[in-house]
Amino acid sequence: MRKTTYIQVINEALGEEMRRDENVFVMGEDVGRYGGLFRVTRNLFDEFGPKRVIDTPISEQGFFGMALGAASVGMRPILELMYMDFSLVAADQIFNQIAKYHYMTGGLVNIPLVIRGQQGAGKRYGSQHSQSVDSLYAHFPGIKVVAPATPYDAKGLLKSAIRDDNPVVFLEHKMLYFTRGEAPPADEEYTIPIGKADVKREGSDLTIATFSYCVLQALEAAEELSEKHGIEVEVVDLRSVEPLDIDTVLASVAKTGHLLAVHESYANSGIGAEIVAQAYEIAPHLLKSPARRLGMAPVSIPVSKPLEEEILPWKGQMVATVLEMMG
Amino acid sequence: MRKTTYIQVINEALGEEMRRDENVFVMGEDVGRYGGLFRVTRNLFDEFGPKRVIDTPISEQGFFGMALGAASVGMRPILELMYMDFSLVAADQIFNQIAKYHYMTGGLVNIPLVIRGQQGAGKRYGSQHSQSVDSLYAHFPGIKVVAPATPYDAKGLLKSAIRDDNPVVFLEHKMLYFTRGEAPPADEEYTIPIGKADVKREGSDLTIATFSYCVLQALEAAEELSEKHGIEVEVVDLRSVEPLDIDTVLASVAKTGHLLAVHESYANSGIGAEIVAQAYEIAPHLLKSPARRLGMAPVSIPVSKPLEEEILPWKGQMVATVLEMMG
Amino acid sequence: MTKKSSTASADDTPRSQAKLSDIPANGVVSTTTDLLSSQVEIAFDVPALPAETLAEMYRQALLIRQVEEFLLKAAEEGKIGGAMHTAIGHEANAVGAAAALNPDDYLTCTYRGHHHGLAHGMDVGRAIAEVLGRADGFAGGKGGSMHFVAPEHGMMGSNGIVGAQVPHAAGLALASQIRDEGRVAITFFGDGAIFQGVMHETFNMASKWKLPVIFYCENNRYSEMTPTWRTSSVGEFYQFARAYGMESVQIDGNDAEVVHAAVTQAAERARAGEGPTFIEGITYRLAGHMAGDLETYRSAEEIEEQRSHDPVLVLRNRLLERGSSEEEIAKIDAAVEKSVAEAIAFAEASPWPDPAMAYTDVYRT
Amino acid sequence: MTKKSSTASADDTPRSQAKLSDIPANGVVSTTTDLLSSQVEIAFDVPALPAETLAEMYRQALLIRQVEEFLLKAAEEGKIGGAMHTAIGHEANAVGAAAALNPDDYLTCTYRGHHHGLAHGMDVGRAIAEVLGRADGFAGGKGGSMHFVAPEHGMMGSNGIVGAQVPHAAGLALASQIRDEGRVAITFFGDGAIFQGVMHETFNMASKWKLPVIFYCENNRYSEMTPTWRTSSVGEFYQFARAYGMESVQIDGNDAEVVHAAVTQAAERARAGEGPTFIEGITYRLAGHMAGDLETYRSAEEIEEQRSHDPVLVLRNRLLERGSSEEEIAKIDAAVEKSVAEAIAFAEASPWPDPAMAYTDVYRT
Ligand SMILES: Cc1ncc(C[n+]2csc(CCOP(=O)(O)OP(=O)(O)O)c2C)c(N)n1
Ligand SMILES: Cc1ncc(C[n+]2csc(CCOP(=O)(O)OP(=O)(O)O)c2C)c(N)n1
Ligand SMILES: [Mg+2]
Ligand SMILES: [Mg+2]
Repeated sequence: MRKTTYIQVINEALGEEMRRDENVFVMGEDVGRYGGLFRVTRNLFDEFGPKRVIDTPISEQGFFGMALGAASVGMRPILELMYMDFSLVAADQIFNQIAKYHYMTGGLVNIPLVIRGQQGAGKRYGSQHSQSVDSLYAHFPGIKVVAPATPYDAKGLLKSAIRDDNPVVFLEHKMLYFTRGEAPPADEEYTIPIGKADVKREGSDLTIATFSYCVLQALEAAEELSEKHGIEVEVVDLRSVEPLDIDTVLASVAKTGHLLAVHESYANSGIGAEIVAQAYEIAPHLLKSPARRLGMAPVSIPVSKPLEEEILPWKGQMVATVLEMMG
Repeated sequence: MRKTTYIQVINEALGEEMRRDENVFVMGEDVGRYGGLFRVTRNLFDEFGPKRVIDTPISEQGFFGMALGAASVGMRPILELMYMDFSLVAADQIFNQIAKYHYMTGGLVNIPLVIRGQQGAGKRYGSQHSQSVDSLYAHFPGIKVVAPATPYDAKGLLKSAIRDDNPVVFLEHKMLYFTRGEAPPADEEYTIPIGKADVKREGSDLTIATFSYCVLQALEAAEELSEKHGIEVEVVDLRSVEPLDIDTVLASVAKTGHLLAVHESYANSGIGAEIVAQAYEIAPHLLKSPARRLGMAPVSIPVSKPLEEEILPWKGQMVATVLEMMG
Repeated sequence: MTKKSSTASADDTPRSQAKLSDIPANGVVSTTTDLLSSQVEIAFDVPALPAETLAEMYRQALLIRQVEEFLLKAAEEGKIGGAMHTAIGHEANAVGAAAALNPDDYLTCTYRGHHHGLAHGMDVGRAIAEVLGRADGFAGGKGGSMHFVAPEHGMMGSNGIVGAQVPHAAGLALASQIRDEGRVAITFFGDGAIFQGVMHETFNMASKWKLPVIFYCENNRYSEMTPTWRTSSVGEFYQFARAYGMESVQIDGNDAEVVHAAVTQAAERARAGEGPTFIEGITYRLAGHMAGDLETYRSAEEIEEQRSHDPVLVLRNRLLERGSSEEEIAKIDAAVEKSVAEAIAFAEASPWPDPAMAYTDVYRT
Repeated sequence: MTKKSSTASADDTPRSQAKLSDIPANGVVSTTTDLLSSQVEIAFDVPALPAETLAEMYRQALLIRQVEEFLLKAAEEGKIGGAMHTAIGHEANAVGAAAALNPDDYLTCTYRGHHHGLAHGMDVGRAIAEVLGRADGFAGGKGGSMHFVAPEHGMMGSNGIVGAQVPHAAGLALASQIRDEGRVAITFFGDGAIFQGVMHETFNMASKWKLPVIFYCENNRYSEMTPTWRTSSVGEFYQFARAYGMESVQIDGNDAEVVHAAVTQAAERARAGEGPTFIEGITYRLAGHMAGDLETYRSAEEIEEQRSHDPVLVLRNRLLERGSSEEEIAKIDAAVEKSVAEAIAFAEASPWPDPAMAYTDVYRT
């Protein structure tokens, strides 16, 4: 094992998969010669050339639609969005086309592609560059939604996403790019199956089910709750929200009796509400207190530091909610 | 009072509001000379002319963006989408622009416009012409979401939507267009406030909270449950889902002790899950059985009759779920 | 400073598009004296096709016509739900193009796509079964009329969202280019689709990257119930397409032989690495926009005038001109009638799908 | 049939766009011998502006420059989060246009929009406070750098989504047309925005309906870190715009007097009911795409060459040529410096907003 960054392993996974399978190619704005606004695709152009690392114009509908076409005959496009908010520009191609193609064709066509890019708040990018789109993607059937929190998970899951025969959205997070973590050496092959949660911290008192950057915040919240309040939180990292590993969540709740689901996408009609609803559908008897969810407040994400901090469902809000639930 | 159709009162409300306020105008495909694919805008072109009833090209992003511009200086555009599924084509303008403009500008600009059109399944239009988008719109803050079930409510709420200083999506339903109901005479002025639910059937045993065409299905389910099983369902017609009148829902649950939320948009991360989550947040003690939700199964809506019928969260599914909950 | 008011959509003068009757009916491609632009160069020759090819195109066109007439009637009798758009009047665009392409070339098209599916070799019985929502439909009843698809024939899908299928074809062409396969992709769209944003995006990328794709506009002059000129700033679409540096021609889309010639040359250019071609086929739908359309927006005379350019008739007359006998044609007619009847019988005998099938095919597993 | 492979984005030849140095520096508008098209007609005359107008444009340009330099430094010191795009080098496009329009005309623009806001009369202190996220920002810190807005000056918003603001301006023009007010709307966008679908949709409707709107492309030859020619099938954008039947010109966007003349004439056409005009202002950003940009994608020589066309210098030299003295200019310089310093002091003294304000302004009540 070595210590490496989130951004580094994504770059490695892309390169390794492109070497492994010549159907894999990358499209996006500035991804080629420049190597990506966040440098995630750096060096790929030099190694794989303009046929497989394609600089597109600012035409998200168009190149997303092209990716569908190429994927329908077995290519494996990887689409970069600079900011996941721009999913809305390509929303018809994503949700009316890519997500539905397999179903509409009665299974005759499948669309193996990956949409990837960073999302999330915390860096004062404001309303149109800070949204988390996990709940949006999870609402529509047909696209898998993966959002790893650590370099180790990111690399293993991105490889699985690229090899999956279905469309997968792979959600990175602004705040994760330069975080570091352990991972096997660069060329040591491993994958992580999509749809399996991972318990990132064991605890006996309450379950926090979350994913992406909120996992790191939940771990900090858990430390504080343990130190200051003697509450031991179990942090379940969902890693993907579609498919949703509700079994692992409920196994944890069987132990703790309390459930808090957390995500950075808008709370309203979001993944957290879904987890709460499923918990009551499947295993209501496990819950010793009402299951709760935390998400982004229903406001369009302000720029100013104190305003943005106010609404983030991060450590502070998690600690306060857990204390409410346990008090 | 007179008996009239859903489609008729919408047409009347448009005409009356255009007469009342010269800032109101209509844009959409085929809405002008032809009078709309579903004839909802018939006769408006003759009365108000091409300046106020505008036939657009098939350019949803463009004319939605234009509507924002016009609304930002006090015009009140009403945009018709032939099928609400096409919201996805204009999604950036709807969710990144129209929904956020008031917030992003710190309240300096407001966008008084109405997006209207029909949605829903039940007529075998398949994956791209049958989706319900209420949960999608409700997920993003900044747009009110109205979905009336009766002609009376439709007319009163459409007028309120047009007079609202915020963007409102007004969701009609394919199956409702030719339904009939009581309404005051054509020119008798009335409005219904957005954000107030209405109890459409009283009952002591279980609360169904729903809206749009599912209200009619819930009323039928309630009759069957009453006749065959002696279960008295209270049907709360939400009428709008943003703002959501959770107080009226919970007042009903205070009486019945059981809650089932139903909608035709996809169940996953949908309005139903939201209602369940809010019920447990606000008044968990009221619930004698676990709150449940029913929505469209996570599949992309097939064309074939038996396949479509299988997945619709209509009377059959409601009856079965209520029996499960009460059994 | 002067101020003069003008009015949104008040412009009531048709400022464009070519009438079919302006296009010399045969042999000469392109284009028309229209109200804006003047005579345009003749873009290419139309070689006379071998008799068998003509006969086969006629057979296909007639078959498509009869299938569509059956489906239209079935829809009007309430046997088909949803939106059912027939291609009655559009047949030549499909059969001419299909005959000009290789079996492994790719195709995408719109909800008005039965003709393309059938011309590209889809099984007729399974196609009808799909529209009827039966278990033997090619998609088991999940897709229906708006979602024809047959990957084994390179037919990668028709689409319910105006314009959405156009980048799909460019993507198929991109796959061919990356793999260096020499396959061409063709995509069909309507005149009403021209001002969808995604068209613009796709035209640019296809032209810039010299993708082997053919953009085929079936210009029937209407976008649902609105004449396209009412919402278009552009006189002739084929001229607009040239702004992207694409080769572009306007042709008689009701003449399958002309269509064949245009698509052949576009495919040759594509395979030679010369990039996309835009083809504007002037055509006309002889039935409503969809089943149930009362057609209040156009006159009976207009439709009647267009019947003289009926693409099935054009092919039939061409066969006669080139020496086929009435008997030979009658044989084709009989064979078509028989195969359509068999296909309908197959489809109507097909069972309804098992409701449990509603839950499959969300993901490939 | 021949087959020749070509490659996506393999085309490595800049096939367009005008270099600023090709545009005669003064007095003559448009255009350039470029690699594709040949010399283009001179579209209009550029009358010499009164000395006061020139001086005022210079004052504004200098003020914008100094505000931007302060903000860039603040961002690089970590005092500003998010994306902070300065308009250093783009000033003439803003001040020339603002001077040509009426106070009640409308404007929308991109995230690179500080210059437009300031040229249209926004309070400098509140603008800086907004970028710093302070309570006295015009939007209380909710909008920040990418969302400048000032309805009282007709400045209806800058936007973080490429292309999104363009239909907004067309809608403002539509409102003016419906109300018969004679107001004009101008919208600014970059060269990278041309191939967003919404541009195409808007160009068509604006041209068809003769909306009083001006489409102003600030062509700085880069789309973030990629030269635009690499992803464009079009040689000259102003020529492409003509495909929609719009009037269109290419101008020296670094010469405020030229910009003024072009916008004046476009506004006259718009008010006269003659519809939209497309203006392509050739310009250059003298700083990075955004704060933190290391600018590895262009050479120091390229930037250096462009400094000789610095729009602030161009205006300064113009003043001197037309008889202003160094002392007069120094006075302006001093006044600008003072007012910028005051604005910065005001902004930096402004408190942080109350966190509770995060929850307001979702709906107007
Ligand atoms: C994005 C979108 N907007 C609107 C529609 C509704 N609609 C279906 S067909 C059609 C007209 C299309 O006209 P054209 O492209 O000329 O094709 P034609 O039907 O004439 O073959 C419209 C507006 C749609 N399916 N998709
Ligand atoms: C829809 C969308 N896609 C991508 C981006 C990211 N992005 C921001 S600016 C930019 C380049 C725009 O270039 P141009 O239009 O030339 O304007 P300039 O920045 O040069 O002024 C890109 C790709 C965005 N903001 N919106
Ligand atoms: Mg048409
Ligand atoms: Mg640029």
